[in-house]
Amino acid sequence: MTAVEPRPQTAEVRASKRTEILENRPVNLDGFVEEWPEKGLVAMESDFDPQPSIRVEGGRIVELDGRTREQFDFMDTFIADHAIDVDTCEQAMAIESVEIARMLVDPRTSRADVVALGRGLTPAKILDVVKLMNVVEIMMGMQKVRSRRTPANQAHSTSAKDNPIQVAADAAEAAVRGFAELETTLGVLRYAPLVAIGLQVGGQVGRGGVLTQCALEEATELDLGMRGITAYAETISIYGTESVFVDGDDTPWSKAFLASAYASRGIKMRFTSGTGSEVQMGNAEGRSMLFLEIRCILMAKGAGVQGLQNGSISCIGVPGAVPGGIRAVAAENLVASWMDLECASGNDQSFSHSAMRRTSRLVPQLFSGTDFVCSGYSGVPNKDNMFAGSNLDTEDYDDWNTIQRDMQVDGGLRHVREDVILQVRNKAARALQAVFAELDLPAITDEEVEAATYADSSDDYPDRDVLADLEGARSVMERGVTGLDLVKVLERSGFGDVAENYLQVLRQRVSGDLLQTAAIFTGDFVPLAAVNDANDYAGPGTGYRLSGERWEELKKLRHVTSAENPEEEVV
Amino acid sequence: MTVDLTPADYPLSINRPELLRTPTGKALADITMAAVVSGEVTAEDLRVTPETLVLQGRIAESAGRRQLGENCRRAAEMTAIPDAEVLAMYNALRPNASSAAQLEEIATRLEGTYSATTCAALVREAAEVYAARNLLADDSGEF
Amino acid sequence: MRPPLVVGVDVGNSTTEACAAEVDDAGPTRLASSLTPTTGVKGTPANAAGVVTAVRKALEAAARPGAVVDTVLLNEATPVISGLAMETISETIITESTMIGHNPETPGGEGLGVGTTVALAELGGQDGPVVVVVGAGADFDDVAHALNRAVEAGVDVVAAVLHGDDAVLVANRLTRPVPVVDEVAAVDRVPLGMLAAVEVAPPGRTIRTLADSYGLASTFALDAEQTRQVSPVARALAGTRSAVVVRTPEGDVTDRRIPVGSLTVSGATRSIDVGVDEGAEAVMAAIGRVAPLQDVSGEPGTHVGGMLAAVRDTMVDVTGQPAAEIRIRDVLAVDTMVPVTVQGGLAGEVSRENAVALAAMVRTSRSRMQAVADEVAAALGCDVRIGGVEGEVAVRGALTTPGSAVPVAVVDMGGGSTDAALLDRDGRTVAVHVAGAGELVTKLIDSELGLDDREAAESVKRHPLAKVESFFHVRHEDSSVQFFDEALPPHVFGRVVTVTPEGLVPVPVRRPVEAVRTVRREAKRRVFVVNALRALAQVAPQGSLRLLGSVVLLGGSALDFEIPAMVADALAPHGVVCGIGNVHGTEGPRNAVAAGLVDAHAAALVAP
Amino acid sequence: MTTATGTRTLTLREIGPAERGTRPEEVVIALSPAFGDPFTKTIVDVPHAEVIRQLLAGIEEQGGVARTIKVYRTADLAAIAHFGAKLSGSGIAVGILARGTTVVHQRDLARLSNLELFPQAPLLDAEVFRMIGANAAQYAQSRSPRPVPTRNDQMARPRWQAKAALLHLKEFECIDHARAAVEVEPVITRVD
Repeated sequence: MTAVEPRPQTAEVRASKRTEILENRPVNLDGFVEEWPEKGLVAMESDFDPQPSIRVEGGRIVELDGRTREQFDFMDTFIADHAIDVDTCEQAMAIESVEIARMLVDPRTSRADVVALGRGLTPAKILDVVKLMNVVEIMMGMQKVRSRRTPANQAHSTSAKDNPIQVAADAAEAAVRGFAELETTLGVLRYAPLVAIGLQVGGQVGRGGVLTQCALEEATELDLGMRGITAYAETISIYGTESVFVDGDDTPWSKAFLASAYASRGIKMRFTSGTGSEVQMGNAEGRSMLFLEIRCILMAKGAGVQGLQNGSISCIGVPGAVPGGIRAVAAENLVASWMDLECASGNDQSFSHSAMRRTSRLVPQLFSGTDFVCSGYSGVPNKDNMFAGSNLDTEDYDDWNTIQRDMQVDGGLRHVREDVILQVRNKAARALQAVFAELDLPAITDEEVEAATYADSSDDYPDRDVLADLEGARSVMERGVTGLDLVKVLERSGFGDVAENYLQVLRQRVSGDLLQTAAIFTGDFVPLAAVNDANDYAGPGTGYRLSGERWEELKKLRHVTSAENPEEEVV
Repeated sequence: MTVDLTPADYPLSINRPELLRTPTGKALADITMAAVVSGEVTAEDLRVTPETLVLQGRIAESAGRRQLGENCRRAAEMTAIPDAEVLAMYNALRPNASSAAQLEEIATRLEGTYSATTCAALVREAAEVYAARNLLADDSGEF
Repeated sequence: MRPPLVVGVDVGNSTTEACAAEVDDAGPTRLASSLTPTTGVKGTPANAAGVVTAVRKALEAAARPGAVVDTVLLNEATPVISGLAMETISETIITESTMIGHNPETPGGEGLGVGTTVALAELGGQDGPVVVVVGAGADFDDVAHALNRAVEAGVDVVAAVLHGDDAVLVANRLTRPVPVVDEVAAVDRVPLGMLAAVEVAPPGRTIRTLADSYGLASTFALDAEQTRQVSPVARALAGTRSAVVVRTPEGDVTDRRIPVGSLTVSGATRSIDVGVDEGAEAVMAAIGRVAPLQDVSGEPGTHVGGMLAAVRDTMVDVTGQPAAEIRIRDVLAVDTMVPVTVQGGLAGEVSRENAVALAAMVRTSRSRMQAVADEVAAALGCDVRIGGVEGEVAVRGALTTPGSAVPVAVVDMGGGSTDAALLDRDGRTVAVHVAGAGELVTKLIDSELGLDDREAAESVKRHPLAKVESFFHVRHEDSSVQFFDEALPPHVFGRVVTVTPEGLVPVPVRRPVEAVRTVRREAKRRVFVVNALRALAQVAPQGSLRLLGSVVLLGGSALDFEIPAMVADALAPHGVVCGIGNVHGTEGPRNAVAAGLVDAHAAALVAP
Repeated sequence: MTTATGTRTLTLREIGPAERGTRPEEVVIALSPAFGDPFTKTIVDVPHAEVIRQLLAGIEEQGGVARTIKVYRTADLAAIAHFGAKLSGSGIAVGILARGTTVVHQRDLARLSNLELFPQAPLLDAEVFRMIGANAAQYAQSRSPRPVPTRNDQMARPRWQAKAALLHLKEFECIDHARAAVEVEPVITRVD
């Protein structure tokens, strides 16, 4: 019994041939359900969401969205005390929702103005505003309020066999294709140190300055970060109701403390949340998915974390199944950006059997641009994706590049010639081979390097001696191997350029520059954040425009007939 | 030392490197491959200092990001706390994990041992909310 | 000015060891040692990278990183390549669906039922006893219901054979209990209308009637000739808890030897052909008869031929030497048993078949250490010298073990080969390499336990066993019980595990700890103990172990938790003192060759 | 594997309060509030009667004994199963939600841990329930079963995630804080 099995035909009644064809379309393998607003199984338009309200007494918010302070649950308390600007909230709340919605869309209202106004709004008010916006207006808003001017993208680089060589080679390819961040996770958690090293080394081969992450439980994730083996963290989940938050064994205060802990070690970090998680866990407390997600966004803002990964994430099947659900998902990205947070905007989980639906789900983020359009895009075939599959994978690279070219939008990727890809994959594998040799880790054979150069999936690699690898992984942790050790090892084994790239990333710890909102590294190691690259969209002809060298780069595809000599293709 | 910082000072690594020091007092420019190879630069150097975190906090505030600024201040206070203790404190802040007295003990230690007053305030605030929301440590019932 | 810095380096099959020392007239002052994986096949230019790493690490350990090295001393590493193969030499074949002797975990009912086979759908109206045959897809409630109805209607149902895993369920629901055998995968090939017998023994017991030739004879009313013919059936069923035997006109079970090819073992004066299917003992005896062995070849076109050809090909690739010049210098054959699916069986029956495992070892006349030396010299910018023969140097290193004295023999048990050397009172040394070591042990454990998982086998080889009896305690293989304060991880609950530094690792077997332990120790005994004795006998004066004096164990296997004791126990009756090396009193069984090279170098400086 | 030919219905006849068992080899099957009543089948339409019948058959086939309880105060699978494990004479319980999600638990484990978890209800059919029952019985007898092979389907999310949430909500509606857990006798009746 699998989801790819066609639905059982309800027999007897004769169906037309057309119905048969339609019945067999992939979209009919997706699940759809009716709304149930009383229980929160509704995207964003529910009679059971509260009405906006605010009251300030003695410099303190004493009423929020219809509840008085003694009725507050801990989300209300945290949001009232940390997220909302007490001085401006009454004034902001007094503005008509439709007026605010128009300000979000209207290019003549500056980003700074709508962001400032947003600081004084309650969750219900924010919901009231975005409910007035259709999907195109949401995209208009997103184009203006996303925090970084230059859009970017993130990739998953994982292996069904936790093979560090595969992770390194795919990380190198992903980096050279343009991803600014690379994320990995494990099947066997004890493999983490080796896979995280593979990701970092491969990433720095592909393009210097790529930031890497390894999703694990808090202690190990923080440990790898503190050693400088990874560069940022993202899988710090928050939820929109108190009961689900507690089920997840956290509170806004514990997460706020954790946010400061990461910053204290100079490590970039963002939270993760998304529509549907609360209703999925059965405790939506009768609120719509988007209302609860707005509470998460304000909680994140209140905690002072620089950014948020949202866009339903692992619960995408829930908003995806209800009417208007994907509009709500676009709206949650908008609100995260409007609240002045870095937004890593989802598109990161298997979403639909239908290629058309997969694409349309992506359009709002790709066309308006976000800080990370996908969080992430599977830089490995989906069967190797240890985050349970993404909305896009390696098979979609050429489609993605073509859509960028068709629509003249920048989704952060580019077409790269085969020889370049083979070269970086091979170099990544060789660099990791050298690192393993120097660190006395189980050897990487030349056969594995060769496999990594030409492979697609984990099936294409020789099997590793898992026991020996795990033993090696343990010794990496026990010996206290740090990022700096890896830099030294790369330097002396003939990968000086990779070592230099890696050192540049570690050097940024000292400056703390990557702690600012939406910070990434350019290829020249210039930190690019919503401070020095603040979004300045103010209508047609302004903001980020795909032009010049970058546009020339995106005009290239695998097969483009040369105008000069139509018998040849452009290389 | 008070420095007035604006978004124009960002990135500090490029625009104001003279303000940055490693925990052992080296300048950013001292972190070179040669220094790494010779062992002059150690892992200890590749950490952020409380002073730098305060500077980044000021930049965040100058860009209108009050809460990010506060987070940087809490982080500056936390640089002094060893890794294991940071994790232990985080675990203690989980729901139903600590009694009011235990949380107060943490707050006192933050204040006393680490001069982390902002962090202490966050823990005290949590203790108050946990008490009101019945999230202090106790035994959960049967079904 | 500091005295010259010298680094001795030993390139081994799996590890490269280095020993850094300052050498002056007063002799060597050892500074530090290091260990790193060997790069490439031993004795080939690819070793250079590992040598350089080992030197660098030794200097780092000596707190003199980047110091100028005067001389690197390399051992004359003879490339020893080993190959492994295992061939099943017996098989059980069932023709015309006579027998199902498999061991479903949970048969139903008890006793013996003899009757004519009838399909479930045809049940009803039969005279005489019937054995009901139930195909795939039948539900246990439905089957029991149908059998009960048939019995009510007067049919004499005496047994049932099922496709699904439902025997207990069906048996529990019968108004008149009969033996039921289940999980017969090819139940549709059970011939109908034939006389059949079904036997199920009580839990913990094995069948008596069908596993006995005369029992079969009385069941099926066979004459003496027929009884002789069915004796393989009885043999095949011995030890099972349940069985079905159907008597068909042409049915037969045979038990035959598989021709897997023969080996031609050649000594200096003569060659002998020996069939591998004759077993390990015959092979080893043949090798003994032609000693000293000069080459071995396999019969072309056979399994054995293929295996030896593969070993030779690898050597050709590595050394660039023509295939004709490569000689197989030793073979170790070991008898083993492997679980094999019975051909023609109806229920995926498995029988434990005889097999022979072979380890072969190749040496070349041509070492390429000079190429390694040249590369190392270029990389480090220093003088590189190729020193004495491994065995000799190893003995010198071993002699630094406190308490050891000449004459002394060393045994180094590695992954592919077992090496021995002897230093006698006259200062002469003799060294040998014999085929078979750690890899073969892993292979034996893997196949005998039916793991089909090299990593699991490796873990069984390297670590002691235990049974996880609850979330809070385990019983180790020595019967000691260990308690834990925190609950053990769920995936080890109730399992046989290996106790590794990483924690407890489940072993995918359903056998008790004792059985797994026996397999492990037997495998080690048949390879390490046998080879230690075999190799020592070759270096011992007049081939007599008694004249050896003391034996020092070196190398990674000397660090194993039980091998040293097993070897020592085996040597004790010969009056030999055997212990684990402790090179220079600090290095344990490691670094003997590297340290020995330095010592030899220093001695040479003083001597002239 | 056998498949039932007829249609069967499940009635859970209440015997009395759920109490701690004493038989050292017993397996407790702990059912969620909506199991059997008001719901009658899993997310992929496996009848609850068949789920119970196969679990019991798996236990019986391995020579085990089973006791069934129904929990009303929580619809949290880990809590249901862990509660069942504490009442089980052997310490082993199988917890199951109306939509089919199943876990094998042991009383000494932390609530959120487990022996075997089958989180993807859409992939559980009669055959898997039989194997789960058989394994639970073996754990109860201190034997070492091979874990039931877990199935995985990345595309289960788009097809089933929302329906699972809906069924979960419906199950939550059936929580009755006033009602203590009871021991039940599963009565399976063939209706054709």
